[in-house]
Amino acid sequence: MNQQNFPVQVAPLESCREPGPEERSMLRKVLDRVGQYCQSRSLFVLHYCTGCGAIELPPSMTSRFDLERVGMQPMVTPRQADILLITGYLSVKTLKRVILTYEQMQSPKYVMGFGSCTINGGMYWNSYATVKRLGDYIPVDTYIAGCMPRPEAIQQGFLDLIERIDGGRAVAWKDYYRNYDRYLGHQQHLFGRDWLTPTDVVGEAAHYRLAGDGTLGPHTALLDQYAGYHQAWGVPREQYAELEASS
Amino acid sequence: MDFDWQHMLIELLVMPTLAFVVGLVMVLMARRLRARIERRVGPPFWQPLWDILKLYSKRTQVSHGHMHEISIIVLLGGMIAMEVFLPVPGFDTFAHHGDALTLIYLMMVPTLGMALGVSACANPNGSIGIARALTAMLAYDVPFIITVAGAAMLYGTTSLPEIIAIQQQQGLEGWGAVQMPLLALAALISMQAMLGKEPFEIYVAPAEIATGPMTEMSGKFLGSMFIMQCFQLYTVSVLYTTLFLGGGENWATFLIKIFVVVAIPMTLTNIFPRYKTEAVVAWLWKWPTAIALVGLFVVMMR
Amino acid sequence: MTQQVPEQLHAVFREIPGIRVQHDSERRVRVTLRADTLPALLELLKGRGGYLHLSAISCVEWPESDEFELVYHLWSYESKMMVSAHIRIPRDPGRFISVYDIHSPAGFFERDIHEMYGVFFDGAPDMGKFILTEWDGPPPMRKDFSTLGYVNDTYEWQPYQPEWLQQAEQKGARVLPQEGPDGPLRKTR
Amino acid sequence: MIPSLDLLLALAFGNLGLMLLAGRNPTAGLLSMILYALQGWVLVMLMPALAEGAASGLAFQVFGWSLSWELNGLGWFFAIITVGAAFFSAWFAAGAWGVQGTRSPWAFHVTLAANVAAMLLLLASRDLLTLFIGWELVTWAGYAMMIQSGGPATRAAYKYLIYGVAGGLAVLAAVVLIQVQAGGLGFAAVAAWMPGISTGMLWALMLLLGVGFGIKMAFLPFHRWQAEAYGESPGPAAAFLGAISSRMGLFGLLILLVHFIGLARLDELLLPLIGLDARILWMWLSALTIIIPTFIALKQNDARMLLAWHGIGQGGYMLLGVLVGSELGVAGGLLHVFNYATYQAVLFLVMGAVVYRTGTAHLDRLGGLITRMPLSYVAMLFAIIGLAGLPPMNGFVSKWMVYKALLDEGLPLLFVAAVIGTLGTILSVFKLIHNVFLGQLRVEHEQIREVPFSMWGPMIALSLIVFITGYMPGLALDLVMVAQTSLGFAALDYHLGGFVTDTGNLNMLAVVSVLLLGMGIGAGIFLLGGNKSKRVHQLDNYAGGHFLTTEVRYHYSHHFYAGLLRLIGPWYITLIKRLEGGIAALTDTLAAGSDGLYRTAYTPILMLAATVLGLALVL
Repeated sequence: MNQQNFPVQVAPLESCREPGPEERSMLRKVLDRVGQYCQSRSLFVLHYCTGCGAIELPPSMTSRFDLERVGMQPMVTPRQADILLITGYLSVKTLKRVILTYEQMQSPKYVMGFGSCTINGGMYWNSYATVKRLGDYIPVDTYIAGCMPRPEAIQQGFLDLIERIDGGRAVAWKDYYRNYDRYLGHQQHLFGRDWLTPTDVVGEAAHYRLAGDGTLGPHTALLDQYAGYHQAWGVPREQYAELEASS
Repeated sequence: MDFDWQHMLIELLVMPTLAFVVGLVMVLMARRLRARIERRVGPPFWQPLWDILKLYSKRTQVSHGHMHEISIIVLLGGMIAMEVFLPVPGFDTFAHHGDALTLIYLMMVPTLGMALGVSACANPNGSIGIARALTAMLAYDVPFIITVAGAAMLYGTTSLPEIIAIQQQQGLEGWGAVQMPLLALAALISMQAMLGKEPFEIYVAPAEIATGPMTEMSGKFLGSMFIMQCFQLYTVSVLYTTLFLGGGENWATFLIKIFVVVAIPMTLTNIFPRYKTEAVVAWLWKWPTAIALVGLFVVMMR
Repeated sequence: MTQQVPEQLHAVFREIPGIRVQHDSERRVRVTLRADTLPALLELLKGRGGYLHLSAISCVEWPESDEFELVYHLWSYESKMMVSAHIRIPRDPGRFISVYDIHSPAGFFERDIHEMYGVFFDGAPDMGKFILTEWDGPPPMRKDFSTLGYVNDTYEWQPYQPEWLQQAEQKGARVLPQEGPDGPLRKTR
Repeated sequence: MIPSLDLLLALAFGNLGLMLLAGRNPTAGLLSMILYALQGWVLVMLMPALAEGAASGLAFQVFGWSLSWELNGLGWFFAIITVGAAFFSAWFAAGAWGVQGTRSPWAFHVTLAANVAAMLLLLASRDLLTLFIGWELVTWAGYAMMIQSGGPATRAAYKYLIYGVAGGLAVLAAVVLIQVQAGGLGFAAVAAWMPGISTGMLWALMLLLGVGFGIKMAFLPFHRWQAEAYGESPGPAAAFLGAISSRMGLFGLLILLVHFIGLARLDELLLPLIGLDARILWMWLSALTIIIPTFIALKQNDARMLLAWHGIGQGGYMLLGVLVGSELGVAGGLLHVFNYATYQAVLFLVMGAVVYRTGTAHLDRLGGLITRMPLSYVAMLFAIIGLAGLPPMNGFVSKWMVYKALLDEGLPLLFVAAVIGTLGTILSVFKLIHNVFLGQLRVEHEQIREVPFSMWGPMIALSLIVFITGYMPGLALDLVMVAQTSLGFAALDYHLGGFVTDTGNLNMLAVVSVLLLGMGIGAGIFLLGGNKSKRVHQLDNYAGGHFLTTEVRYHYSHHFYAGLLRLIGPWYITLIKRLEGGIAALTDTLAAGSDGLYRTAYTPILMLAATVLGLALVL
């Protein structure tokens, strides 16, 4: 089982960083502006009900509130979606799937947290099974108050997000690449040292030159070490011990 | 058949952009119709264009290998080539180089290209979607081919510009729909399936196979699939208008005709649920095929 | 009208040595018995009393007497009367016999109780992880496990110190519950 | 060395002898390739002479019977395809495949040379006796080639032999009948004698010769043997057999239906009850031959069986095209022989390469090989587009001609039947390329590499031919015109790109160049318009939030087209399979009965009774 076809190759980060928006040529600036304008006008919401607030979405999409007026459509797979809604509490089990889904989404992508459960644990603050601060695990753009917020509040939240995208201020997704080590640290703290998602975030950061100084660190080193065992061709978890002992 | 390159290049650029713009407006009409039926306001005018531009401006995209990218190029190329061969008022020099049969087979090239790309994504949702799309094609192509055979028998030729000329000579009662109403009806039903509209829309099926072929498409790949949808709406409606509604004398009547032709499946799609795969095949091989055969018999008797 | 306990129920209860029957509410009979006679009771109830439906097994932890109390809720469609059988088992071995062969739904109830309380049922079809697939810690429902302690160790709190809160604290108002059940609520890191 | 038939036959038999002697050493493949190339060169040199109808020939007397050979246009056309297919098969077997791919390369090279020699003899025959001799030689050479890989192949080859011998006997009966009635066996004499005979005799002859030739061509009622026989034979052998071997039957049928009887006479031959004339009967038989095997191919689970079933299906197009009678139809039918040979050979060679690397051709045990065998994938892609008959490739041109001819002659229902066959082909070729090359790669196939040049070389060369003759069909049509004129039809007026007819024309130069330019524009939009994309691993895939690992195989290939097969599954009534089984059972019981009878004690009495009865009859 050789290494090279395994998803996580920690590619060497080129030294050159991505040119800032002001240094790009005139044509590029125009294209960026058009892209930004269209990104704010056409948002695809991921059809993924993570918590109790998802029931508020059908009324906001259908005839009463009709979010298609601002160009929003529900989409089925993370590959096609731009917005991931975390509607309420997140159990540790669901968080694993949410992180996988978030990493499968293509940036620029946005996360919206509903209610106080995503801020400080909400009414499940002292439960052993729920996650307290969503911001530790994936970067969040907007929080909407309310347990659970009504469609009017959701609509207001979306309009605020659209206005920030149009202004170019909704860049939380870049933070995931720039400070991936911090996010990975929190994730490993919860799920154990051998936590691994199929998406190669470090590789993507290198490929699209979105890497910052916080991308690599002790946790991504752990990722690299455990990558050897949990290869895509499947070394089951139980055999880690003797592999570690032997190596 | 002279081959003046300069004329070809103009047509090669003008007709696809024309098709794309008309296709965009058709997609907008589809979404607005759906909104009206659901008592909603519906998207703003430029929404389909914004969707495509947003998808093309995505910063990161996922590709599953060279075949995935080449298939999208074949998809776009096949569609662009098909637009050039459609007889449109004013530009139909190229329509003389190929005829109805060529066009039907040219329509299958982008579908096969997309099918290969989607399978290269190695996602079973996509493979199931493509298997269903090809099954649906087998189902709706039987009545459609019978109508094409009937049209060829009636007009005596399969060259599209000549078919238009024949129909336009005799004015309104020269139209295909008037001459062979049964075949026109059968073609309308198979067009509903060709566009993948609701009762026969089994290959996107978001509830069952996570949008089938579009499962692993992100960014510009999905944008190209949206462009393909625009081209497909335009192509099928122009083909139907050419065969049965006398083609376009001038652009005004031509646009009205193709928009009316496309409006019919779009309204029907919002009323029907989705059939099972074998139900689609069984239904399409029963009623539209029977209507088409009777229509063909009538044409042959004349 | 208070429905009398049907005669065949009494016949069954008389069979069990050391059983205590309480008929305190209209359609509920509360029965307390020795742990080892429980399977016999279930068999008899199922055979004679028509008690085919084991709707739940619940577990109560009594730290003072260091015991687990297992309650078997049984229902009969004929007599339309609920029997809840209460037994006590010692906490430290925390083992009891599984009643899976009498009532198959017990397999799930026992697996859940094993995950939440750590009670091991001999002969149960599957004692593996049930709902908490990601949980490696001790059984979380036991009283000696402090959820607040775990939460404080594992997670960090949102720093939330707006001015109005600081002024209120200076004026001595207790805004946040300072004393958790096991010591002061630790300030955010 | 003036190019002539004698030189051609000498080269063919020389190659056979050489392979017999030097078949074992590694350069045997190269030698046979050179000899096939020489034969091809001789044939090309013969082309101008044949265009005007002149043809070199040889004849000699044996025990009073005159055997005469003469290469005319039709025979020449089939000979070109035969030698071409042999050249590419030999090239495939010359390299690594000969060393590891097969148990004995000697057997392969000898049988290939024998097949080519036998086929040349058959194609150059000028009278029925030589035709029969060539026919038997082809049957036996085919048998020898099929039993190479042993195991199930021997059983399939044995079944082929039974069909082949039955066909041969039918042809022999017809030859004897003609010899008794007409006196002479030369093609010209027979063609002259044919118009005079009664319809009853004509029906008898057509039945006998039709059955004999139909068996070799796997025509509908006699198609049971071909799928297993071609599927089980090794890679390059299957490529050669699939490409041209069953077209010998078509050669015979063309001589019978067009040269001897003539299409006009076929029109008057009315079937007694249903008033259908013989030509329409033959056309509907070929239309059914298109549809039924294609939909049987759809259900196959082994890639080689799928391809072999398609071989039977595509044969129907060729005969359907010729029987239409118009120049366009005949040219379409004959061009389909050439086109089909090119892409069917590629498909069998690619499956040979896949079997060489993975050891299996079963569609449920493959998948995702595009990342490991890209060149084989490209070759198969070109070939399946050709087999499905889609524009850029040559398959589309010949199918278009057949459809156009059917529509011009006013036969819409036959046109619909042919198109249904094409739709079935599109579905099954996609299943083939999807299950073999696309989808998730298996763990055990993770280490395999592309096949060496000696194997992907012929594949890519043939697929380029498929594309070029699709782009410029005029090139292939030059060959077809030689055959068409020799069959007695008027030549079709065509230009390099296609045809101009008053009822609709086809210009492949325009169609394909616009397609390529469109793809250029599409590439511009796609590559320049969007941002850079990143290649991801096959397990980084959407699975509804599930973490993919190799324990769970995340791939759909088993029971492909499940929805369609739920509907048409019960329609496969295997009528002919049971018919064949019935006949086999009948012969078994008869054999057992006579064996039992013969073994009982009083055999001498039975012998006496039999001789007495015989004498009574004779005297």
